[in-house]
Amino acid sequence: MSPEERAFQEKIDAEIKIEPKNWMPEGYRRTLIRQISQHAHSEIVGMLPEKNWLTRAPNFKRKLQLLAKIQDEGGHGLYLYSAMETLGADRDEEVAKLHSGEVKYSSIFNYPALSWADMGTIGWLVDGAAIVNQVVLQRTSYGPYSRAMIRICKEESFHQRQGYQILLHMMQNGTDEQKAMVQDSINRFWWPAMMMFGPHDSDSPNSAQSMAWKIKRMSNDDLRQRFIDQTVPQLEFLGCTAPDPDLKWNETRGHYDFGEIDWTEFYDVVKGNGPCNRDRLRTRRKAIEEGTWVREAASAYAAKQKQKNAAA
Amino acid sequence: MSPEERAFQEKIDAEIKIEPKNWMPEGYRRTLIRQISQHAHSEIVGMLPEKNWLTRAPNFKRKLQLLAKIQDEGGHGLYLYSAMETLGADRDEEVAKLHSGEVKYSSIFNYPALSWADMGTIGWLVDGAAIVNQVVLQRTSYGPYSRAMIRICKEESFHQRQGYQILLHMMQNGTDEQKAMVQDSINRFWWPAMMMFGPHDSDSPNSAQSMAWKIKRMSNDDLRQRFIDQTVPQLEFLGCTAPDPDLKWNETRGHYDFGEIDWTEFYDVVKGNGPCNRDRLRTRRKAIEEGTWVREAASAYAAKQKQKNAAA
Amino acid sequence: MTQNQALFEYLLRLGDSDLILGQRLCELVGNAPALEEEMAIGNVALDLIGQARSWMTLAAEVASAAEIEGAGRSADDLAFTRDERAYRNLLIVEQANGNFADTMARQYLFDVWHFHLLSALSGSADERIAAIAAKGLKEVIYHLRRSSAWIKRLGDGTEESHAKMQDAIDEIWTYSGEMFIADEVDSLLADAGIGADLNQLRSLWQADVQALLAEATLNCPSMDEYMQRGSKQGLHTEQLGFLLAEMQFLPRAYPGASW
Amino acid sequence: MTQNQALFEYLLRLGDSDLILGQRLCELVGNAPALEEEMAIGNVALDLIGQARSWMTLAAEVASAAEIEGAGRSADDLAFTRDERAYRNLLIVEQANGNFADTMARQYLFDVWHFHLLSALSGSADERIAAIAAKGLKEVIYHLRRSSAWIKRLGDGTEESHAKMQDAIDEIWTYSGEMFIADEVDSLLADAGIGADLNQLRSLWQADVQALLAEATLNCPSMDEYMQRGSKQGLHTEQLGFLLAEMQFLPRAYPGASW
Repeated sequence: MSPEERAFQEKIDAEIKIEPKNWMPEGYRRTLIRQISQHAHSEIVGMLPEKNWLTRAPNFKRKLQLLAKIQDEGGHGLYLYSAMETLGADRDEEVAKLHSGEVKYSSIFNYPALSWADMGTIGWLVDGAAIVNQVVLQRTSYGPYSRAMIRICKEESFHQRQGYQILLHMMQNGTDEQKAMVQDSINRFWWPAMMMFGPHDSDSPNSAQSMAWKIKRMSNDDLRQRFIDQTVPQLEFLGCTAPDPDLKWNETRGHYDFGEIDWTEFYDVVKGNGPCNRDRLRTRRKAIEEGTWVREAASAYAAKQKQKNAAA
Repeated sequence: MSPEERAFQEKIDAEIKIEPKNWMPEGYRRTLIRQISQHAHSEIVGMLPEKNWLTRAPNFKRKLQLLAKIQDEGGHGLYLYSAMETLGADRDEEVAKLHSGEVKYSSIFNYPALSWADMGTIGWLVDGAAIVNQVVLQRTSYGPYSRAMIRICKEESFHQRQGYQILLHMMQNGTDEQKAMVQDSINRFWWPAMMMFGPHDSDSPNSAQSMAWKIKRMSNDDLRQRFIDQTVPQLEFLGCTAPDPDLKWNETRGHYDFGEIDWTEFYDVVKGNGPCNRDRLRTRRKAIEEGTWVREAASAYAAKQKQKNAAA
Repeated sequence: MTQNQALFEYLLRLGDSDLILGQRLCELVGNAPALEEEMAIGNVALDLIGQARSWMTLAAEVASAAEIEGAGRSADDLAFTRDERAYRNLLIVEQANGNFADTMARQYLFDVWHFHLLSALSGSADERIAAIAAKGLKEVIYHLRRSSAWIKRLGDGTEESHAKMQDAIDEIWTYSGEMFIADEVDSLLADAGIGADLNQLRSLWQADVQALLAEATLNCPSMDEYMQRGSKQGLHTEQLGFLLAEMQFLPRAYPGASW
Repeated sequence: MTQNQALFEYLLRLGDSDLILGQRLCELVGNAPALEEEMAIGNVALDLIGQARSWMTLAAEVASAAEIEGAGRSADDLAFTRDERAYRNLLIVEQANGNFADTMARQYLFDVWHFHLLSALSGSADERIAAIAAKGLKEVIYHLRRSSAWIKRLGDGTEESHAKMQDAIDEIWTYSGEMFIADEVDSLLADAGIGADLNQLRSLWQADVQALLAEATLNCPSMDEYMQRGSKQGLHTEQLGFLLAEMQFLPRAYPGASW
């Protein structure tokens, strides 16, 4: 280990944040760029399933809420891209990697939003799972990322409560059709939400280094368990069930036991075979491609203005 | 008058049809090409207001009826283009004139279809007015045009009855909302339908020559009167009213009197300022432009096949 | 027509235009030329739908208090169960998004009108209207600044963007005149000091638009061109029906359900 | 599951796929590359919607006679008031029209399947099904002839059309595998001689498609590629909801009204 490397690791161990101008190992930088960019892409792609119901939201309150949530996600994306740029990465280049399929985003957004109840479930389960991840990441070792997480966590908690409220309202004040809609939505999103924490620790080869660098601070399986433990009481309060016959409280462990995830599905979706992978990427690519002439015009205009100002 | 011209006029006067290979004056040919092409364009553009409700038709029966009607109109268009081509005109050239705005189509199709009741009203009033015109045109002097009219009239009468049935069903079995929808639709289409017969005879300078050539066989005002006389009893049977306070039976004339048409509106729409003129032409132009590569492919394929067959 | 009837109608017009334009902008989420633009479009949509809600809430109150047509309906009822022919939004806002120049041309011409309208209504004799207008005005100032900037960027950007922007202005222009056509409702409320004077608005709008288009190196069509109209009688273009079918789907499919 | 329950479900699947593809084709009226094509597309739509009506009418009869779920609903009720999650059409037919190559790729892959399916069902032990299938088959022979011709024309046309056609096939391919995935309903009815054997259909389909794509100078993707599925459980792509919102608007907006 070089002296620089040693000093770096000592800072990490002492819980001192690494800042953009500090020396850092190339691997640390690369890992962070990959992780933050994936996180940013996920925020951006994550707007799309919700957009799908934005134009069909059933009343003013829900429409405004949903739009505000989507806007927050866009904001998170921009904020995370900025954190990523402090590591010397270029946003356009990273977005190009997203569009070419070289870099991924959270697989959860490759599942379709098929009913209004999904707007509740996505807030409750998907944002809920994300928060469990992000709460821990508030203590991540890279300063800008850590600060982004603190800010993002606050808004995500708000979204999660809002999502839960959507479902609760339908369960408590809804018709039978609405209640069935909620249960169906939970059935569809339950397992994909569980998968959001990634493979088993034993199948997650990069995790050890990330833990040592304190980029990651808790293992996939531990995070998943935490999420399940906090989610099941909420599920019961809703009056709904999970599509998992093995789910039950384990007095000895002090945790919920749960069934095995279908890892074939997980890897299928990661590989690009989820129901919406192609749609999501096509939508993002189309937006950027069709906007080329607009961005060119903005640059040309800015150049002209600069010239005018210089001449004046 | 040249001998040819005299022989031509004698045939006309003797009610002998002019056929494609017969000699005819240039003016006769030009007038016919213009009239038949306008008629064909009207069939094609006339599909669009109905298409607007095709994807929203309320049940199987109405959806199938409406689609069949639209298909018939397309068929009429093709049939009329063929009649036009017997005069030496080229379909693509004439369609290009439509797209450039040089040649018109019936102004009625520049009014929007805003409710399902319009599918009834368009059938009843618009096709009804068209039929009054076309029944007379069955006796037009040019053979192919006359024969096209005979065929088209049959189908149009069917459409008209179908349209009337749509309205009658809504008036007799409908809710108050549906009845209001019917009356509103009639209010919107009444005057535009009256305008379908063109300006007053006194303002229709080309009519005299067309009458002599027996291309036209009844004057605009006479046709309009015939239409009103047959339509008002149907309107009363529906239990609806016309938006014309001057409409009333004139015992002396043996005809209905009716109010003065708003000719400013008529000429505005003819000039391209109707609510849908631009939309209609844009739709037609877009279809042809976006289909360029398809037509090129079809030609290329046909050429290749020809070559292969020649080689074999 | 009573003043309350006129007021109800006036509030619907305000609310409907905001809502329909907001809905059109919602369609653009995930489909803008840059993320920052997507965010900006979303913000404008959020403002407009919020304003629509305020206007329709007041409309519902007015109707119920005066026991006129529309009484007993909530803002949500007004927005999500009224038919196309009962909708009162300006024709300009229901036009499809088209390309980014089309979107911006529609937005700019509306924003200039909206700005002057809310400026006028901020001084309305009806304090409820004045309050909603004053709050909305702050938002619209930002909308207008942004759409003005894009008209200039695209108009005076590249050859391609200039051509697209000019086409967009020329295409949408025919729907601009309607913003200034006053009817009985407008006159009654303008006379009462409650509504805006549309003639005055017209002059203000014309001056602003002509100046900005000139700055953007764009040709400004004439105010005397033929202008489409009809929204005050609920006579819309064929585009609105499809928009409403989508927007109103849930309340229509589950009548009476609470969400 | 009783045989009648299976039959009801089976008929819905047949009817829904026909109806949704017919609806997609309706969208193309006024929007095809030539008038003759517009007419041809309209004719195919007319056939498909007519077949959908026959299947759903029979489904309604079966449900009412057997007093199972769905009893008392007419064919129109089934088509115009069922929700997205209750719709059983194949995912391939709900995909957007795209360009003409996309439209034709979707149509051709469906037509080949539809042809072999109706051929099989023409010999169904259920005479009602055999009759509808035999009538439909005559129409589908024409559909298939036409879409085959276009695959060849575009595949072996110009460079541009070849590239577009290949893209179209590659894009839609992932939705083709679902046509051959049998579940309990399929097995039960195939065993009873009522439904079609999907394995057999798969071989016939594969042979036809491979041969035609080769003739059209197009690359045929592998049958082993990852295939999307879900329609038999009503798990659709996000496109269907919008299509239904439009198609069902009137019956939803005016519940109980007769048209």
